[in-house]
Amino acid sequence: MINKVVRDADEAVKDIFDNAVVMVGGFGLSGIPENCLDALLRNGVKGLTCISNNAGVDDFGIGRLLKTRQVKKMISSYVGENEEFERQLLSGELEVELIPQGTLAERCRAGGAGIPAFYTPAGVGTEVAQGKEVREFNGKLYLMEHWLRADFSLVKAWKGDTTGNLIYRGTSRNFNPMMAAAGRITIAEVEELVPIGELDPNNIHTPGIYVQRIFQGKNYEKRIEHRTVTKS
Amino acid sequence: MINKVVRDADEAVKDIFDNAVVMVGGFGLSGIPENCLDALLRNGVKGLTCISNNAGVDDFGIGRLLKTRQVKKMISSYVGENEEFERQLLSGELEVELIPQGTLAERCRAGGAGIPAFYTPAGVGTEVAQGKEVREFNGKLYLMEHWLRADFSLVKAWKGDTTGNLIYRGTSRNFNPMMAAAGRITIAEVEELVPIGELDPNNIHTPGIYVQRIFQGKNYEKRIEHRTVTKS
Amino acid sequence: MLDKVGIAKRIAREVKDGMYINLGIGIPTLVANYIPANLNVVLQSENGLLGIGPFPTEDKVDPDLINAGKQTITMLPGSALFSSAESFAMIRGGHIDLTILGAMEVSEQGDIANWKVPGKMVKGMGGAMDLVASANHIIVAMQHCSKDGTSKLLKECTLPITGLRCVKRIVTDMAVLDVLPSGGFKLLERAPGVSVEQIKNATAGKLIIEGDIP
Amino acid sequence: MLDKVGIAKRIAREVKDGMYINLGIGIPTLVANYIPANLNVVLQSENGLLGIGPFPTEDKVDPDLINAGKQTITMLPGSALFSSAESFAMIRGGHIDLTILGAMEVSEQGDIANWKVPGKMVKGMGGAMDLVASANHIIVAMQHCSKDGTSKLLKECTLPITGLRCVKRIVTDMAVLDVLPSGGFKLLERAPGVSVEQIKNATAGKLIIEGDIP
Repeated sequence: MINKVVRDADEAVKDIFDNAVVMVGGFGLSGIPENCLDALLRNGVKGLTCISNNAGVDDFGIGRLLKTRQVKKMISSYVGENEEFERQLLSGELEVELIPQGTLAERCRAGGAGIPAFYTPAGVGTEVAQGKEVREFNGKLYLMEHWLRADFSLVKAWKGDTTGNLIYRGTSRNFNPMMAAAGRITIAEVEELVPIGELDPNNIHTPGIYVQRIFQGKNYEKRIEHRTVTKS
Repeated sequence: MINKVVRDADEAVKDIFDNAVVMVGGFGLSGIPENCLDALLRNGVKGLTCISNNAGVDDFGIGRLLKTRQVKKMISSYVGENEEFERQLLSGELEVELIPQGTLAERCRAGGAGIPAFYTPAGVGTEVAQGKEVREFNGKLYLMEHWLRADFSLVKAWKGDTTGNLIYRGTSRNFNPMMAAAGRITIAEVEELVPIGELDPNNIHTPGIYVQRIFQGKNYEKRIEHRTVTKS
Repeated sequence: MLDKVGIAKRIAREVKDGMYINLGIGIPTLVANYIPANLNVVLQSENGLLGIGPFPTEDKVDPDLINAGKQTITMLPGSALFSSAESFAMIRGGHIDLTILGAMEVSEQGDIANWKVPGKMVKGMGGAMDLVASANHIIVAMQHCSKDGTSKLLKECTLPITGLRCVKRIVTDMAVLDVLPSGGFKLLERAPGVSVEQIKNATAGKLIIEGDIP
Repeated sequence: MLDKVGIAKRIAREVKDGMYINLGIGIPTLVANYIPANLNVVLQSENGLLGIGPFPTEDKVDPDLINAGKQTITMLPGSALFSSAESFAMIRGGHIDLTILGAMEVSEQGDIANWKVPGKMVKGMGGAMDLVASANHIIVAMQHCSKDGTSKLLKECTLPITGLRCVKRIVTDMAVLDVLPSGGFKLLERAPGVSVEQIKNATAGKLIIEGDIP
């Protein structure tokens, strides 16, 4: 019987190859696949194209893979908060493609949903529109945008079951569901891996059909980028 | 303070006007807005264009609105199980536009999501493709399809709160979430209307932003089209 | 000659461990009964469920739980529920490993016609056009000939098309055949008691026979 | 002249009961503090939340609950969580009633530039291009002039554009202005202690003044 459960992150990512296109879930440092990113650091795969809304910070998230020069290209909507990133970008070591956040989310969704292209108003009249088809619908201009798909998608969920069904928590959901669907091989790391039948089918965010490998992660740091509090 | 809660179906649908475009949630007889459909029978509005995956049966669901000649046009994927429908169609009294089910679902989703058009492989080379742009992406042919939007969307959920957040149950979810988002005015009827704060934000299927009116329905019949059982 | 159950049983042998499968109405639905118990497969219902279980016992009938044929069903452990848009995202996105459906006609190019008969009331294509346009692997379950003896495996479909060049394999009451990428029906197996000659006579499209046919 | 809080307070007066609002980073975020308590409005965080509450107390800080500025937040009763695709479906679909964001430049046609300065490190547009291309009503919160005294209300933007013809209203430290559909900044209000003459001098684009300006 087919088994999606793998031992740990190292086993999960071991066949990610040099120059692979990898989607990485998360917004800022929230909902990022910490264990898988660490495992990529250990296995040393190179030349990655990372599709991820952000690029982490200098010493956490994708930022660490930038330090080790494992990333060739970033496809993101916002890449601040990262000095090494800035250095590599300015020196030309790193290729960067910036995409409006909603277009990025929808292009990933389209990849998973088998929609090769769609029209969005975001970016009309800006440099994002360069080289793209502009088309009018109902008197408004739109850009044609293509799907994004990945060789591997790395996603992080709160709970998962052994068939790959996933439930996210809070705003850590963000890009994870669309990326889970857009990866040829999707690897899900979860805080809690439960036996089949323990999750309510009505509350599943990512159906297991999109997940090829799953494991229970460990030592989640869940770093906070800006700790803002109210005096109680 | 703005209040989305209305007394009942009659109040909810009272401004649906003649010749309005109305989306109606449900698949077969499951998840259909029974109370709102009854209220439309009572208020006698005419000339409706109904966007709904199916057309009900002769004496339940949209089928009853066909009997009273309140529907001018049906936009659906499958309209069997309905003799009156067949009669009106063959006599030319009723206009029918048949759309592949996935295309129908995605066109509604696109309407809510502000995507005026997208490409799908469904229907290439068939009569569905007539008059549509055919385009090749990655060596495969696709049709361009446009969004669908409605003057009113009638959806049915299991639970809802006073801000319009909705949770569906089982396979009665079907077309309801996309239609909720694609209606200019979306009317949600729910089996149980709960105070704000009682639904888990992590399990909401339709965020309240898509719902303009909500009420607790009554006397749900939830008719079953094909009762199939296993001898225990 | 195979009866409907025989066709379903034969198709069940095509099922592999771990597959996500969409079964059409009719013979395809029967296939579920013959999938070996040691295989872990998941059945999709296009109205929003992965993990279709058997029909419910009378006391478990739930109007909020139906399949694409509007029959009452149950969910197996590990099921997931979702909207119709998500369901067809799965289908269109190529996440379904195997689609089994019926047909009125199949052409030697793999075109399929199964939704409309001119002159008859048109009920709609439902999800069929999405399924055939998107599936990785399509097996058609059907009778080799219609009731009046006309072949349903044709050079060109005569009925309105549901999808072009999509059928990969056909299991009929008489034979198992592959549609070759270059066109033509390649005979793979004969049903018990059916001769190659009978299959030849019942196949209007180009039939390719290489070597002995088991 | 208004300070940042003054600008935020003035914009808060534009908020109407029942609105769903997206607030950008900076002054726009401050607006939340001044929305009258009797109004029932819902704030959207584009990373997947409707119903942003105040910053948490120290013991309630949750790394799984942040806003688009990556700050820790809370949820109010009636909140809903969703994916980034759903979030931008809401934005693109025109479901957000009011978008408030900062700008580096606005043109008299309503073009906005707020994401990129040539020669400086480009961090990305985030959700800004989606927001400005889709919003029903956009209010820009900004200083009337940059630190060197150059007007930020121009005939044409000089910086790379974020979106065309989208800004409806501008609230600056000096004035409240509407961008007219036919082009031009129509002066609506002066900030306390600011003369029409001063606003004229600080506005490089076409300024339209009709009657007495309060």
